[in-house]
Amino acid sequence: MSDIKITKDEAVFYLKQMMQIRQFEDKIMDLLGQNVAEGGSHLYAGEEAIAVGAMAAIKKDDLITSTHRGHGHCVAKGGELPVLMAEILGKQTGCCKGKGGSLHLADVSTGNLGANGVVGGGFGIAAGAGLTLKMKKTGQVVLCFFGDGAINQGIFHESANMAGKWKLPVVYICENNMYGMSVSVERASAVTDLGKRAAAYDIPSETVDGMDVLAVREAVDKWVDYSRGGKGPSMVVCNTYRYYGHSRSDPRAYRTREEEKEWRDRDCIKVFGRKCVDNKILTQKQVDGIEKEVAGEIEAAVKFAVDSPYPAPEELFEDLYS
Amino acid sequence: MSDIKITKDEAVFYLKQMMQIRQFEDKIMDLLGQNVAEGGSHLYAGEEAIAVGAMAAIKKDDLITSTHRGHGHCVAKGGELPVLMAEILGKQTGCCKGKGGSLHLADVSTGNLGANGVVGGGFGIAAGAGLTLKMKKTGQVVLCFFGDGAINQGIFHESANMAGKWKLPVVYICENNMYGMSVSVERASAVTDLGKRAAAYDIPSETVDGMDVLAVREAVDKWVDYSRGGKGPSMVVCNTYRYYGHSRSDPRAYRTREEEKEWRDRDCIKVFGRKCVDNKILTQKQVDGIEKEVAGEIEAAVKFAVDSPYPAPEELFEDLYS
Amino acid sequence: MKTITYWKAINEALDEMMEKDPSVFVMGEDVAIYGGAYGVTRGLYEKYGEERIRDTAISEAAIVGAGIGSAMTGMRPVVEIMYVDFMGIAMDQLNNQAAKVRYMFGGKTTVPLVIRTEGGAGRTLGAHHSQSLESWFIHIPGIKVVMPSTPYDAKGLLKESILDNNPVVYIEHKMLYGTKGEVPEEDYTIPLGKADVKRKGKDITIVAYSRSLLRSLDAAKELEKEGIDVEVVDPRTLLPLDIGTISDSVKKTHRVLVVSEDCKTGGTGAEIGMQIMENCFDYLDAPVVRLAGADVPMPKSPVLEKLAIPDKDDIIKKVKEILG
Amino acid sequence: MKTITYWKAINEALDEMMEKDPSVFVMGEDVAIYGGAYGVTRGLYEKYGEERIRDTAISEAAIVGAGIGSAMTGMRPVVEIMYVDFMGIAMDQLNNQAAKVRYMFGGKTTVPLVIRTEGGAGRTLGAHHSQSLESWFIHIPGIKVVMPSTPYDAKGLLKESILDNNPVVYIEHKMLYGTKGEVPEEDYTIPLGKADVKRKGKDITIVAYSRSLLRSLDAAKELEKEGIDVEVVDPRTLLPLDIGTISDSVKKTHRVLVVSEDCKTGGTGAEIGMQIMENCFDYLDAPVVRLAGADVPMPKSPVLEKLAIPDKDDIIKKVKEILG
Ligand SMILES: Cc1ncc(C[n+]2csc(CCOP(=O)(O)OP(=O)(O)O)c2C)c(N)n1
Ligand SMILES: Cc1ncc(C[n+]2csc(CCOP(=O)(O)OP(=O)(O)O)c2C)c(N)n1
Ligand SMILES: [Mg+2]
Ligand SMILES: [Mg+2]
Repeated sequence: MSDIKITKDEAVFYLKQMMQIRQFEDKIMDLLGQNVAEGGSHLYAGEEAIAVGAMAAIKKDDLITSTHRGHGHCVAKGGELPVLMAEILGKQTGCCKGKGGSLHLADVSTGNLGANGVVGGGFGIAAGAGLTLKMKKTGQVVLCFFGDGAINQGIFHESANMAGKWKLPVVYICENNMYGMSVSVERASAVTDLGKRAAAYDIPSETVDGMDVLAVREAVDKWVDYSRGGKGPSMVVCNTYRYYGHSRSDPRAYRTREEEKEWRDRDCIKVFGRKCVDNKILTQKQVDGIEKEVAGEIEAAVKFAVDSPYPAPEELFEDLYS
Repeated sequence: MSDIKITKDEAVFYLKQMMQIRQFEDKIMDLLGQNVAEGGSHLYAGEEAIAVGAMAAIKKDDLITSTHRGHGHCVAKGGELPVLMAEILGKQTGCCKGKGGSLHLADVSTGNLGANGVVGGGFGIAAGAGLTLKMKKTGQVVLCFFGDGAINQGIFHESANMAGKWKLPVVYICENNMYGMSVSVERASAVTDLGKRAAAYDIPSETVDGMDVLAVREAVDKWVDYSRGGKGPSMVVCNTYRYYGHSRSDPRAYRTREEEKEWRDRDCIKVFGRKCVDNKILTQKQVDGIEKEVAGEIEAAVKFAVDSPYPAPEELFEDLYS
Repeated sequence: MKTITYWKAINEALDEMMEKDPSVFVMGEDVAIYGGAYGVTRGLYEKYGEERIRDTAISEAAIVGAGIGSAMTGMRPVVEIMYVDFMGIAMDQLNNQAAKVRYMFGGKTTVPLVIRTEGGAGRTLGAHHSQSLESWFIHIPGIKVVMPSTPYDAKGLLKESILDNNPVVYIEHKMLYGTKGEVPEEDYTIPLGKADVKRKGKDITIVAYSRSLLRSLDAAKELEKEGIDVEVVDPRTLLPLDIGTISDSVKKTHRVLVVSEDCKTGGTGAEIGMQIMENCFDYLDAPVVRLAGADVPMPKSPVLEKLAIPDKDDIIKKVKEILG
Repeated sequence: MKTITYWKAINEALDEMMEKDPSVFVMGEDVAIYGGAYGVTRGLYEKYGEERIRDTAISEAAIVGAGIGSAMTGMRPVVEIMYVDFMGIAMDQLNNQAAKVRYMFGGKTTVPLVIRTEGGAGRTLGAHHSQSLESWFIHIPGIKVVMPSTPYDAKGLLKESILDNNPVVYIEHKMLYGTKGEVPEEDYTIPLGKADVKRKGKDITIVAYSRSLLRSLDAAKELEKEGIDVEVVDPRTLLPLDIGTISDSVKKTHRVLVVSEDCKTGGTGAEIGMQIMENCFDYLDAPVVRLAGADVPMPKSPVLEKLAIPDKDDIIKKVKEILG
């Protein structure tokens, strides 16, 4: 049994958020199957510990940039389940008024500068946000989430160099789920230790178990401190796994069922829940209770979303210019 | 006195090529002043040892990609002075029929895949050429020339990763003249040791004195061997200096006259000539003789260029599609 | 003749060309085991192996850049950019390198490169996965731009694109992959730069390509019932544009509607419309009308997405308006 | 009124806006000590220091990308892309991020970003330093596109661009920096999206912007001697386009020539011409004619470069052709 030292409130908060994300994603998978949700969705299931652990390490007014796999970031950054779910369905009540959808799910009012349908699309924005924070000396930081695949985009290089040179308060959170769609890190990248990429810009980095919410929280906390303190950007590589295929029809021929099972055995929610019980922070009953509570929240979110109206025709031309 | 061990033929060849480039560039500066040449020109004067040393290390059928500062590469790769000069003046007899000019000076028939008006424009092409050589197993290599400024372009990152992952026979030659236009390496780059950038793609690198033609030749020779042998890309960083300003009107406010003098004192032609004499490979008279011979060649090249006709109007629409 | 899908037609074109010519190879994201995001390269990895069906990192600029370099040195790469929406990342490679190297270097090099990509709306994927950016490309001299609407055209034009010694941007439509059509059993190609009159008619000409072509044919069918006889011309290649065939049609019908899915302002409808005016002004009984996408990023919401692109009903309505 | 150069007018606009608003800052390659490749930011580094006049690495995508991020979070960046030719490198940032984030996120963010860049031919710099790519930009809903032709417009429009809460691509012309014109001593701005009738006339309308505007005015002066009275309209802002002012002119003159320097196919002349047809078809006594750049990469050779873009004589000739 491994010891963990957190309060009950923390335990409940992390567990609940991870469960919210997991059930949100599982539900979307259902809704896609039922054709209630349309279009694609890149689901975060399996990676919950990263969003939850990382957000636990920052303040409410800190900023993030998210990705195409951004539902988890939205929830952990304080988005509300009903408006997020409504957005997924393209409804008027969604956080983007139905214009964003799954690929662009982000409630900017929560300090989320955007999910991005473009892999690597957040790098430039994160550097620019960091520049604002630095120039205005606000003491905030930006967490820049991105995947192992995204690191191969040119804009990573340009932005990391800019952040490194100008010592911008950006903490890069690499969600290394071992694949960019079907292509493994080994096949996509000349180096598999992605921290080596950061070194090219004098950016310190650390690799952590991305299935462990507390390990993520601890590492991000440390590097947020560093970057908030003016020492420049930093990077945390979180090793993780996405449970679902890239799309609903993906037969996942590029990975084995054994590999999938190994990772699922280390499931972030299951393991963290067990630890909480083992350490007597929560009872199994409490854990189960949270799960049930979340199920209710998700049902309510779906109901809200389904019952919400679609945008009115005239909204097509709204929100373009300010 | 430092010992050098080369044949007389080699000495003459290197000295002559460096002098050809130097005088070519000095002449263009004159022609720009006299408005005989129009438009801008990024002159290679000061950096001759790199092109000459690097080309000495490869075979005739090896390939290169060049830059916006590419005149030296053209000469060293076997371009003919008259057609190069004619191209600078936009004449029909130029190696690009007057369509390229200084910024795009390249005779593709010499294995030069192109100068590039876009800083970093050669990276992708070099990777692709390397891919051909690897797929066709030709045993050739590509030298990819680029500047300290160009390394900050996203396409460097993408291409280097591709070359690193696929073990393409590309030798990256970084001409580190300490500035990209007015911005020093210190101010542009989060790391000043540019070899660190290569490490991010598992590409070995070496830094050499780019004012020393034999040092460049030796290092490039070693890494060409490595890359030709199938071990993948490599990088040679050549420290050097550009003598002229970025443009004719550039007051060079970003660097000191002392710094300029220090580098000019280490002039690649002067120092190499002296070494050849000291080592009794050439006499001073022979050195002077080569210089004079080159002066004649340059005069002849200018005469050829000036006397050549401009392209005919109908050529505007030629050479676009194949 | 056999009946196959649009994706299969493209797949066959790749397969046949790769079989014939060892210098043809495919490179892009998830083209190998995965078979491409829309499954177009399915089976090719198994047949040709990883040397010739190359999965790359997520590096669109380098994918196109390396395509150019390999094309300049003797290969015939077919690179895939998963969504045309990402072409912005490779725009400098396309515009400044692929399109210009031949001309800049006095005709001393060639770039037999095909960039296969896929665009268009219809899957409610939102602003980053639904664009139609062909009008950027037709403004780049030195390249060719192909947008097939049927399996027959898709196959014949792709083979010709691979045979062409110039860079070709070949744009598929995500909503067409499952559509079916007749394709000859035997080897054939279709020349680039030749429009195809997909339906003969005498009252009005519709110029449309890609998915809009199918919608225009549907509209024509309905209009026929009301006694309106529509001619439908599919340019197939947008650059070079076969304005001759289009003009011949307009000179006969005297009225024309240009339909496309791209954002209207600065879109292909402007160029096609302008060329029609330049060539047929005295034959026009009404102004050239264009029906195109709304000038907004594509919204996710299914209801807004539907509004944002012209469909059959919009086409029918416009035709009636033009005919007064 | 004072008489200053085009570059100085731009410089003053930056200076005044930076003085007024601490959130305005400049970022780009060689904008600080060097003062910009064409000297436009001269003196600002000395006055505002390196925090607000930021030299960057050669990283066009990150320059625009960081501009977007800083604009979304409360700054008003003016980023410089040295040549519009390099905008391809930042095209994804412009198209997918700058232009779309506001709409995609339901209006919850704004991007008060100005991208200053410079284009056009005339210095025999060849294909990578002579382009006019504005027609790519007018096809991007969510941004505005400004191309001033005079010092007065340059200053007033840049100030307005900086005040605007949307991304603005502001394109200078390299051959105009040294041209002079009157500029008010006092504070002023010019609204975006308003065309300016630069010369009144009744026989024909020329629509032209940037350097072509000056050439059109020169042509008009010469044509006047031959009794041809030309009206010259400068859209100044290409997106949104003030088609109202243009139409008013065309409805009066019944004939129109659109002049621009960009490659003809898919160029701005197509969009402007098409909008004229859509708005004035019944008033047109002749087809809209466009005079634009040749559809080739810009050749280096001075003789070919001159041929590739429309000059005064070409304009005069075309006007006479149209007037028959
Ligand atoms: C610029 C761009 N290229 C390709 C894609 C298609 N695509 C969507 S997700 C994805 C994989 C991304 O991999 P990674 O960054 O590791 O994130 P993950 O999906 O594994 O979370 C790809 C290639 C895209 N959306 N954007
Ligand atoms: C993409 C691009 N950005 C900017 C420029 C303008 N420019 C021309 S040369 C130069 C500096 C290049 O620096 P470096 O790579 O170090 O080469 P050097 O000129 O020092 O040889 C710049 C910024 C350009 N030509 N292309
Ligand atoms: Mg991944
Ligand atoms: Mg340099």
